[in-house]
Amino acid sequence: MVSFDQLSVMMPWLVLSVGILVTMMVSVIRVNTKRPAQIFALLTLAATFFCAITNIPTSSEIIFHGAMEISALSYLSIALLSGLGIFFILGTSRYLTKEEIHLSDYYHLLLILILGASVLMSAKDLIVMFIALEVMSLPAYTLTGFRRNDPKSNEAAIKYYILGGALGAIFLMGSSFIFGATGTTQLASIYTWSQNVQGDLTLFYVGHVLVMIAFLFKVAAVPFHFWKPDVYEGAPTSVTGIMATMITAAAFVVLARLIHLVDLGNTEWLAYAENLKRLIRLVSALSMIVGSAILITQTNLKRMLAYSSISHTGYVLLGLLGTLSNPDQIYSVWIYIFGYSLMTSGLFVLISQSEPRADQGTELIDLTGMLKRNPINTFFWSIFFFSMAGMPFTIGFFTKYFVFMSSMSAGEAVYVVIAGLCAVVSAYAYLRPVGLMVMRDADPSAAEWRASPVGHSMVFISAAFVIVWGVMPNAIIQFLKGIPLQH
Amino acid sequence: MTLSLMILFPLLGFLINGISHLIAARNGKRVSSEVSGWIATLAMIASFVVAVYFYFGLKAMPEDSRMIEQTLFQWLKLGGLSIPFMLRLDSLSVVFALVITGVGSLIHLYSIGYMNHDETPAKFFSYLNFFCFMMLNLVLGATLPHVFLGWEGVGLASYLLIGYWYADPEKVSAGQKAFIMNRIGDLAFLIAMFVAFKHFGTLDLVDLQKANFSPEIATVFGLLIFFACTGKSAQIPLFTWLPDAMAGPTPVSALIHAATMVTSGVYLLSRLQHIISASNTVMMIIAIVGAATAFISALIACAQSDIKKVLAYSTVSQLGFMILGCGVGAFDAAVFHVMTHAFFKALLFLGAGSVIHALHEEQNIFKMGGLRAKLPITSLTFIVAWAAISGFPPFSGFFSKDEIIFQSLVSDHGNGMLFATAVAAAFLTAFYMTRLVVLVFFGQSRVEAAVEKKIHESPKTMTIPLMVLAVLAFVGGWFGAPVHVGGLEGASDNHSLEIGVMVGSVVLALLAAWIAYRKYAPLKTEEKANRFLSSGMGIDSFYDRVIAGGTRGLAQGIYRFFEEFVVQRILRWTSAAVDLSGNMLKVVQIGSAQAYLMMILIAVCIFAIWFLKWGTSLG
Amino acid sequence: MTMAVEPWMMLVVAVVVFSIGLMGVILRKNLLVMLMCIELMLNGVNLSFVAFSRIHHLIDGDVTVLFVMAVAGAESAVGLGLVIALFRTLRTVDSDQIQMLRD
Amino acid sequence: MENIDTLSVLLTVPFAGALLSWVIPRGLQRLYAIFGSCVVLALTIYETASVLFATTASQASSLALEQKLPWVPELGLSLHLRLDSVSCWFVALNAVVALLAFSLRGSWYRKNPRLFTSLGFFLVFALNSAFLSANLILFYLAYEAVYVPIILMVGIWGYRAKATSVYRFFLMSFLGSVMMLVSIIYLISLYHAQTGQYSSSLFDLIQVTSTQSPESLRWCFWGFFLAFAVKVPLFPFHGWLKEVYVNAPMPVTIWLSAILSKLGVFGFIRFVGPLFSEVAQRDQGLLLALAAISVIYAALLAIRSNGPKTLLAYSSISHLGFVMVGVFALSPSGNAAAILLSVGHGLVSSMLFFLLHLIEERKEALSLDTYHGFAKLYPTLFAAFFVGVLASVSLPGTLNFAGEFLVLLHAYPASAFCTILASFGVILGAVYMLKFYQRIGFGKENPSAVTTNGTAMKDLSGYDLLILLALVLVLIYFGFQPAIFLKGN
Repeated sequence: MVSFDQLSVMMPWLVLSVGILVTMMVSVIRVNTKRPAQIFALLTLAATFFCAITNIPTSSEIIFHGAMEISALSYLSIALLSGLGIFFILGTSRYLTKEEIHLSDYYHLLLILILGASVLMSAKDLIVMFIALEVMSLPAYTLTGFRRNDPKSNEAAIKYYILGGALGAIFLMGSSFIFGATGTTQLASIYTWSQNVQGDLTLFYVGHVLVMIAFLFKVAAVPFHFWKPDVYEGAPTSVTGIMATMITAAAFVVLARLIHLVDLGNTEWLAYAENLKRLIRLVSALSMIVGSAILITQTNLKRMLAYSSISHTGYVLLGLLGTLSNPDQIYSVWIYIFGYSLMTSGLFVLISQSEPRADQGTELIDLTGMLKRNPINTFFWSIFFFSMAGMPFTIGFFTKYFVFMSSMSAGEAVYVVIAGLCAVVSAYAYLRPVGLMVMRDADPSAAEWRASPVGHSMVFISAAFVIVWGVMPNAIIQFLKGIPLQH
Repeated sequence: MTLSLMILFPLLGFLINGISHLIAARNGKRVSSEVSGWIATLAMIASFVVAVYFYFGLKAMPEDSRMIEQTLFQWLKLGGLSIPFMLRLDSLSVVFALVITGVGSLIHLYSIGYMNHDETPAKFFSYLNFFCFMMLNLVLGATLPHVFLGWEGVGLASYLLIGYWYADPEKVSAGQKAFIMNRIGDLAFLIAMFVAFKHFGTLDLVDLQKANFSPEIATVFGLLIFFACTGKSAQIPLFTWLPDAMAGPTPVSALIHAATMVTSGVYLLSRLQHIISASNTVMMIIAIVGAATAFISALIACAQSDIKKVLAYSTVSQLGFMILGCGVGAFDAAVFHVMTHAFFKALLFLGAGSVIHALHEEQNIFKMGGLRAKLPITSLTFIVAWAAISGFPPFSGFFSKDEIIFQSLVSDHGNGMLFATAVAAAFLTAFYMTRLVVLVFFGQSRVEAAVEKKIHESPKTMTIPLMVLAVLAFVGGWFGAPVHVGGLEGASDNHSLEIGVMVGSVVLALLAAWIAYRKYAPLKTEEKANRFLSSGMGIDSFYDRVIAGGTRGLAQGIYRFFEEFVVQRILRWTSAAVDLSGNMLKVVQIGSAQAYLMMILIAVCIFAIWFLKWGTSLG
Repeated sequence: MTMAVEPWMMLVVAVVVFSIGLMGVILRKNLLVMLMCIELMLNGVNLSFVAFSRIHHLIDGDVTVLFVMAVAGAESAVGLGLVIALFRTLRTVDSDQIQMLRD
Repeated sequence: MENIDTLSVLLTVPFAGALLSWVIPRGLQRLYAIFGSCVVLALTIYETASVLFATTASQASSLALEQKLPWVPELGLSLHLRLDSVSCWFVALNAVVALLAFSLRGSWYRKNPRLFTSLGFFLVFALNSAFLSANLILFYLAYEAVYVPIILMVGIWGYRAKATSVYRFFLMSFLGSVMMLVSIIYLISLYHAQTGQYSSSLFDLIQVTSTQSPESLRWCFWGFFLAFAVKVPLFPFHGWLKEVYVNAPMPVTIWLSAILSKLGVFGFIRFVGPLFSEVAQRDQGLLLALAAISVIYAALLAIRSNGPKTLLAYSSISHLGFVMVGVFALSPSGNAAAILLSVGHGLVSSMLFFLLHLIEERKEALSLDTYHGFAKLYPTLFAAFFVGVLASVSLPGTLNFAGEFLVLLHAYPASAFCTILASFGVILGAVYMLKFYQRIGFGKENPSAVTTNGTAMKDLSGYDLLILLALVLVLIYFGFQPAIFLKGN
């Protein structure tokens, strides 16, 4: 029986949902004018954001009979998502107008995506996870194909859809096996089940692995990463940014949950935990190596960032690897997700400000001679790239530091060394664009870069955060450290 | 009055002249040779006065405790090592101090006249003062590092003065050669200091005498020190720089490359005689090298046609005598010869300078002759020096050289072989010196007509030093070694033998002189010199090819086969490899969603197999 | 005499159906057929859920199936939309024709 | 303690300088930079003096000023600054070098001058924080932060092959420093395992390593080694050096050779020595051999190299080889001597590059393609130049002789062979330095130079003369009075 206090803890989600409905109606009523939808979307997100940020619960609460768990993490995540939503809408509005995808649908699809992602982050039931996953993914597929006249965009959408759909089905198959093995789909009860198990667990193992594969696919860990570069390149830049930040973040939170699905401390599971570690090690090392190796061969900014995000996935998995030994290291993962979304969002908004030549606006070459043409932008670009490379005095350093620390304290020195080597390789890739910007003089055919004042200020804000939290990360670390991984 | 004054005056002279030169040059002006020259000369004379003062001060002291010390400041102090900047004057160093300041002043005086046509006399005199400053540091320094300071300082000064006319690449490279070869010796000196500090625990010259050590260490140390000396004192194998050093102005050759710097090897050996004479190996090697050098370079001197080259090789030969003296333990005699040699060899060089000056930079002795009448003073003083170096009594050279020859026979480090070599060298000396004198001053003139008319005797500033030195070269040997500097005296009571040796050597010298006179007096044209000898036995070119060429080759080889082939290539290949791997990993990205799904499936299967086979078995 | 249908048989069928679907997605060239195959996979899943809820004598599985059907409907709707959009620009629904994005 | 704020002044002032340069008019940037670096220099001298001539007993005993502010407890990262008889010399050198580098005229004061000054002061700031830090993470942060200005400066004002050279430089250094970071993290996790909280303070971590067995720390040691060996650079890790030196603008070359290399030396003395004493002891032979080889190897390359900048670059490696010989003597006196020598090398190499820039300016003004007989045209310049050369061949009486002599003397007991091998660098050094000096200064002066002499650039300007005179006096005075550098040992 759902009681109203449970609804009251759901307040941010309710606000968001209401907002979605309103935005939809607006877009139905005033089809041909776009502004209102945008404004309503912004209002909704702002409301959600404040509703979430102002009353972050200290204790966590299971609602809907274990379907969801509302905790500081879930409030924080919805705040982060809506914040990013605002950021992207403001930052890329000029881009949307330019690309003629400044449609009402864009906005309420975005809102739905955010709703799905936020629910996903606090889902405690495999079925709820699946539904939230689809609620998040379907708008994503659609948004990817939003540049309707651009074959690339459509192709990207179809690829994303097919692979996403198939992997969704795999996830569901896995959860059905888990259901078969445990007789429940609720994470909490699976955990309690795992504390005293008997009999053959093969069915569960298979189910668990399938479930994890589905989310390893979502975070694009090698060898489940193939979709990412193509989709990133094809999708509208603003959407790419949204995928890179929101969907990745949500997927990682769920992945963390799923990896800790059972009580690995329990003697019954030690052997399984070993294999799990082996799997994560393998996947993380592969992601770092493949990601950074291909990274340096790329000439298209969006594609390059796709591979960079693959290598970053490797680092996060390194953090997760550490949590397998001592779960309290989980905050390294939170910090990484947080910092990564911060710098990536800034980068994508910057990319969206490119005024393309004929058809290719996001080639690396377009950065040539930026220092002469647009010193301010050069400054921002450099900050974000240095942060990506993990240079000190940017958030990028601390994110890397904590995942290294996490896995080092789990005794994974070798993999930390590998991570270091990959960091060097990818640092080269991030340095090259900076080099193009400062070393060469502009060739006249290079793309122009200009943005609305709002766009500029957005970039400025994220850059400021990257630096400020790079210099004094105490607040963030303290806050995220307090967030455990519930079971 | 303190010791520091002795080194202070030359330093002042150096600074004044140097700064005034720089200021003048900056404004495109020139300080006249008189002004700068007299500043420098007065500085040297003042320093000479100080030296004399302390000489009598020492004389006044009792025989065994003749030592004056002055610590100026703490220099190097770290981890058990403590090197004060201390001056120490004793019966050995005072001889050198007197020679340096005394002969030095004369040569400064001489230079005033000699350099009066030069562009930058101030620079020249500042260098000269700098040299004397460093030379005094060398002989007064109380610790090995302090001696090393002077040791390298004089090397620097000689580099600067040899390459003084640096517009001419020849002269520059001659200076460079001198500096590098000295550096080779200095390296040995450096290592010797490390050895000393490790095994003797001190670098103070007096403490070193007290230090106790094993003969092996003494051998190692002695050899290193001696190698250092071969550099500075132009002995085999490092003597080839000295003849080239004649590229410098003649006064420089007189001061640095005859009278003072080149004798510092003798100084160092007799300073460290306690350790060196403890190892017979070292003594033997020193003696042999000395004798060999004396003979070979005397031989080469017989075939030179450049007046300064003759004197240069003669210097090497005389240094050989001194080193031989050290090698047979006759340190007294060696130092004695240093002094006399300083007089007559400086005289010879200055005389040669005067001749060259008169003939407008003509140095080929076969384009001279019959100058006796035109250059009376020069020729007279030159002949005095000739007598001194050839070893005719009662000229100074006779006493010191015979002492060494005699010791090489009778001292317990000496033997017949050494004696024979030394005698032969002495014979050759008389021969080539006579040859020189005859060709320059006797016979009939072979000077070009153009120059013939303009020949004139040099100015007073140049002739006065000649005369003073002539007197010294004449009487310099009458009083024996000025002070007893230790070292063993062989069977010197065997007077009959000593007399015999003296008479024999005089007779031989006369014979050589007569032969040379008969051969060269009637000479009209240039003689066919033995190419092998006149080219310094090809040792020079040998070094150039083997050592210098070897280094260059080694450098080239390292560059080609390591720097480029390994270091740089590794870097290139690494980046290429990373790039390649990226491109190879990229090929799976073929763009078809179905293929991607297939690959995911395959990957899953591989994982599954991998875990079932190598994974920790479950449950 | 009729043979009772054991739950494990349903399970086998479920897995077979699922695999057919997966293989279809991987192998077939027509986008529309691929969409159908995804549906097939989901149906396989449904079957297995039903089977397991039968094994455990639980209702949860059957309920889940309803959710899944709903989601599948939405998903296929979106998919069709995308295919149509693609067809508008590329004039093809052959999956081999859409490989522009690569490397 | 009253010195709390005085120490952090060494960081805040350069940083303020970096920001302030954006409001200074473009034309005044050079004056501003010189003035600013003079201020930094004054502050540094004050701090150094207050360390070396400490009055209070507590400081006199330790010869150190310390200051500790919390920063990020989760990393055990605290703003732990320590100015003692080791670091003060590097900080002082940093200030002097900055003054020299800023004094040069060139394209960097014509194209984006504000950016140049700003980056320069940021570099000074980063270097100071590296030299002052007694906390490994803080050190690492500063160590990395140094790359950014260098990369940008070379990238913006560099010459021909700047791109590849700067990438190579960055990648090799970054590889090294990342390995160092991994080692640091390892140490911190050890500390965490022992005490349950995080600390990256040097002294805490020394506690940890002293309890560990050398074997377990070995790879950790090599991690640090790699970072610093690339930075110095030591023999096999020098591949990046030549290209960067040649293609960098002269101020950056000065910074690289004079002070960035010292970052490596400092790292060895301050961190590796105390943390891994036993480990280093085991491999001492190898380490000394590497140092000795880099002396000879680089000297030989310098002999064959043509082009003054290349020659000076290799000579820099060679001399740093001497420094490392002193460091790897692994004895307090060896370290002290190494510090002395690295100060000497810093001064001399920056002086030589400084002079080289002045000469090249004149060469361009005369529009000559080769150097000839410049000594005659510019007497004072070449007088200073010659003193620089003498110091560089470590003639007795110069600061470098004091350093080199003490280094070799104290390394000799550790390994006679390596020391003697290294000593051969003395000869080779003389060979290439004289060749270098003579090629530029001696020989017939170029006729065109003589004719255009009137119009061509004059001898040293008053300002340059002042700076060079100061340098010469320092080199010679401290050559006879090096005691102050060895204080505390």
